[in-house]
Amino acid sequence: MLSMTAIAVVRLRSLFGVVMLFGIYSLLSALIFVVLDAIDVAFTEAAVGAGVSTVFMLATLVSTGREEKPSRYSPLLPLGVVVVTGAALVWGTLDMPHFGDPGNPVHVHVADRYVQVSPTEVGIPNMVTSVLASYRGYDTMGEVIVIFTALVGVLSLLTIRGHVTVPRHRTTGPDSRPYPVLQVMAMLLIPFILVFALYVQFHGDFGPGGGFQAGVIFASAIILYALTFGLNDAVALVPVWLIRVLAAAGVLIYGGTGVVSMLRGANYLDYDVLAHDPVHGQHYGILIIELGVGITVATVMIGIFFAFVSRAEGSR
Amino acid sequence: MIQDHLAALQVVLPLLAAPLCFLLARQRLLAWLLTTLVSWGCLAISLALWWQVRDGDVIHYAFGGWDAPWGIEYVVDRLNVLVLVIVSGIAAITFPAARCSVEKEVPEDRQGLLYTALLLCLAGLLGITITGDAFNLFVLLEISSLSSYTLISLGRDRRALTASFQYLVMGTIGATFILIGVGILYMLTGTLNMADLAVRLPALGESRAMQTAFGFLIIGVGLKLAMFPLHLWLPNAYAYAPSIVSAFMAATATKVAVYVMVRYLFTIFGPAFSFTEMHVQLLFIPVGLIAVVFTSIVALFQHDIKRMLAYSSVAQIGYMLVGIGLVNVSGLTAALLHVFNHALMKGALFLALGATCYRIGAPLIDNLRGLGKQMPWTMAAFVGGGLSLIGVPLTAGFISKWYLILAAVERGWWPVVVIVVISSLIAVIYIWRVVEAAYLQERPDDAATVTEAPLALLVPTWILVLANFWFGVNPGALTALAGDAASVLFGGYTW
Amino acid sequence: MLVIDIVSGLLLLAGSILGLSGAWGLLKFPDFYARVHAASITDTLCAACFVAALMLQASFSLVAVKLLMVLLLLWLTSPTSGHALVKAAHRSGLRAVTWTPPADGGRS
Amino acid sequence: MTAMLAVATIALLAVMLMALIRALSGPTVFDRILAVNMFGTKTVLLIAVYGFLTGRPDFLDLSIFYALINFIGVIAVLKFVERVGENDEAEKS
Amino acid sequence: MVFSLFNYWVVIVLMMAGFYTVIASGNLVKKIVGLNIFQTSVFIMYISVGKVIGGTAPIVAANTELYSNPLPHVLILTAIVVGVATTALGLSLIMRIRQAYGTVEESEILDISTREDEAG
Repeated sequence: MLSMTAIAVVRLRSLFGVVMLFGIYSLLSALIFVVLDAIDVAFTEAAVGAGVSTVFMLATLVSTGREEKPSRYSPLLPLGVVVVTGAALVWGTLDMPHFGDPGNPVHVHVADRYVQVSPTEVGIPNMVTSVLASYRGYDTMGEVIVIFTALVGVLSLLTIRGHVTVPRHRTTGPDSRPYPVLQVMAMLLIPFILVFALYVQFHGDFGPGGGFQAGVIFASAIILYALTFGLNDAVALVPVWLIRVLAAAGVLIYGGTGVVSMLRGANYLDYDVLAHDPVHGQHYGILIIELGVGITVATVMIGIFFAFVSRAEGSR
Repeated sequence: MIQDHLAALQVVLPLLAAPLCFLLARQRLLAWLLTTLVSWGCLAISLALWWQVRDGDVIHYAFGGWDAPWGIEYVVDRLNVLVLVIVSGIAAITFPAARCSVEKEVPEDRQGLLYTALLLCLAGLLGITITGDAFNLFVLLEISSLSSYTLISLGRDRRALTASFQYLVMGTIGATFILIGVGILYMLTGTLNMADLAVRLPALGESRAMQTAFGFLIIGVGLKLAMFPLHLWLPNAYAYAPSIVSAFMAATATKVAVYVMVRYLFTIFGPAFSFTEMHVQLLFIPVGLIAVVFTSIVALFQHDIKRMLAYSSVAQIGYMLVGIGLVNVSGLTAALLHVFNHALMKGALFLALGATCYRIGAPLIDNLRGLGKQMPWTMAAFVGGGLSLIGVPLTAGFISKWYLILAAVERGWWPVVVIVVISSLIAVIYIWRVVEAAYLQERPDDAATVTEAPLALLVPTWILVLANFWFGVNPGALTALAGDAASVLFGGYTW
Repeated sequence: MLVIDIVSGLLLLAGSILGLSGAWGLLKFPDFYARVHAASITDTLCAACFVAALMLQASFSLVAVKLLMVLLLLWLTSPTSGHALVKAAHRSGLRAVTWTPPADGGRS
Repeated sequence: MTAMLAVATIALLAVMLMALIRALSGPTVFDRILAVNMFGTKTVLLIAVYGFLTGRPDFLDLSIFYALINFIGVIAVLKFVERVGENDEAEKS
Repeated sequence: MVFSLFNYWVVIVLMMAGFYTVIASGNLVKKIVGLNIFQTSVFIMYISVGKVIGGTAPIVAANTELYSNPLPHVLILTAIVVGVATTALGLSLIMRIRQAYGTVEESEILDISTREDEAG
């Protein structure tokens, strides 16, 4: 099914169709992640691929138009490049470790420590979280910075306009009212989504979830609000200055944790020294940095969405 | 206490300064001041690191207190400290000059964001250089790439947008190729730490999967360093970016990619695998030579001097590839020296050009006519940088070309020598076009009279030009460092 | 225990049949409005059957509560999006094949 | 019991496949949205069933989240489809 | 033997579909979609490497001994975030390009900029 979708994406010219199929594609790959035991990844892929990316792409389509024009170049050269690359990969796979064999080098070398020792060493049951936030905490800091960089980039390209006066092309009449049913539903759902975001944020140590997923869920609540009540109301709810301050604050919380551990005489991002005994220290450290991640991700996503919609509204 | 944390601070300092700068974005002066101070701080740190590793020590810094291979570590040795110094040095010289030129070229409300992106780009480049973890490298690579897409798109011309987009697509393909390569290596060994990889890969023996990974990594890094047929993004990106961004990126970004290439070839895969089994030199020598000749000729026909210099950058990367492909110590020494020296000369040339743009706008060759009299210092700086680019004796450019020729002679590959000399002659021609326009032609009557560029731009330019001459006259310390690093790399050395 | 298993098995079966019939309708019905009909009506009951079956399996625990939330969410969102979808389609001027527009036209 | 769960999984997969065919063939944008919506709800159920099938039903957070994303996605598509329709009209007039 | 490498081949087909879209499509938005598919396929490759047959999700639970490898999951979480950052930046560039050129077709933009280059 996945390949079918992918190939259809290649063939389809209606860009709306392409984007929607991309949403399906993403959901499908998230399903595959579930089957392959990667619950956290499935969570994120669904949030990012089927959720945020698709919404961003749609917002782009609003201002760019929906049909693709046929290319006038011959598809043979790219096809050749692709076939060669694919053939190289297939050739290479013949030597690769077999799928799912517990004796593969991947499972016996580094990962064994994560699986066997981390629940006692770091003290939390979700191994993904402990690797993410502690063993490879610096990578995650890099990830937060990447997201932050994206905000910097998007803001330098597009401006968020708080109060757009929308020229009305629509004919007035009973049909042109916004969807009242939707607004009621949104008001019901948004508090629930926010609570759910908090649950995912703080439950990440024990179950799937964590700062990133919670941030996206939080942002999706605001996006839903903006979709049903209009951009102006949403910007009034979450003003632009707040987005800027919080996005930077999240990064600083993460980085600051590292500086604190440095000041306490340990290496950067070593949480052992944050409390009296290492396991507690790890726990505090992970909670704090997950909070930083959550704040930055939520505000960045909201900021990018606002910027996109401002542009889309302004383009008419 | 602080000296133990220098390796981490080298990257964390600009990384954390970026959000601060983002908060200060509305106060342009403060944002610029912060950026400048941080770049000086980075230079100080990298010099201190040089001091610490000067005798061949290797510094390991484990993040989070988790030892490699479980955690992420930073490693500093004599090879990457060279790149650290040049990157932070160029930053420390170009960032102070930024204010002047940025005020003129970028809208006011975007300037704070530009400084933030500059800091992020610096942090990313330093991080790529210093990290000892293959996946961490990917993350930092993306930080620097995303910020450079932003920086390029801030150019005045609308073509900056398309250039940036083209770079984004090609850069992301490159990064994904690197990701595939790292994934296969991980699959085969179970580790992401470079030192650990270097130990475990040879134990695998002949493996097709490893060869595939090698291919993907070479192509991925090749895209980033604008290896010849994959260079298409570079000329437009450098030509339409704001001047100061061109100066910083032309001097640093591709150099860091060259370093990554060297690191993969020599430290991770080992010279035995790279050159004896995969024969990567059979790729590098022809590609490098074609790049040198072909792009030099293309550079001849450019009206826009920024584009001309950008094409010349691709040619210079060709020299570095040839140096690596010669597979001997002096060839590698030449390549490393050229990494350093080319950063100096391209930095100087692009800054001089930035100063010119400050007064005359677009740097088209026709606009330069008669400028030699009106902007004598700027034009003299340009000529100084140009001499170094050509490789005239007593300049830094001469030293690296000299070593390259020596290495080729050592191998007995005379055609390589001939091509290097020919392409230097082509460089003479394209630099001469500028000199001719600036000094020998009269200023057109309808052109506005311009005055010398402001000191804030001239001083950094001249620092770089003088550095070119200084390293041309006293190459001793540098060649010793590069030579040591090269012979250590060939000695089957692992971290 | 056995009774619960049988009941939940039957519910799963019923859910599957409902889901399949809905999908069949989605594929075979002639126009958009008929397809909406097929899809959204089966959706709610199908979801209810599945979740009820699983709740019987889960007995009383956090899992059951979560299942209940899934069900509530689906019940809330699925009809809403169906409604919004039809409204948007109607507004954009999409017409059913079995329906002729009134003389004054839909949009004026 | 496991057998029943497996049957349910297969049935859900079949439904998803059919929805996918509808999404691919169109013909109107709204048909696609409808199919995507159905696809999403069935994914939610599938994850729940799969959790029981593998004996780790504590991952229902994921299905809750999918249901949310699905809803927001459909709303977003609808909103933007309308906008584009208006833009097209505006360009024509 | 053949079946145990099946996962890689599915991934390769996806990867190539995405890659082809990126380099062959003339529409900038579609290029970004292609990039996303390309990246997602790589993610699937990583995750399939981490799977242990008979293992379960790497969250400690009673009466389970065998867990899948958590490290690829962590890497891919990071990579997904990087991917969405790139997508957002690319899309905002597209919006600006559309504003500046009035089109998002690569060939048309190329025509316009060639004319500009010739004009100097």
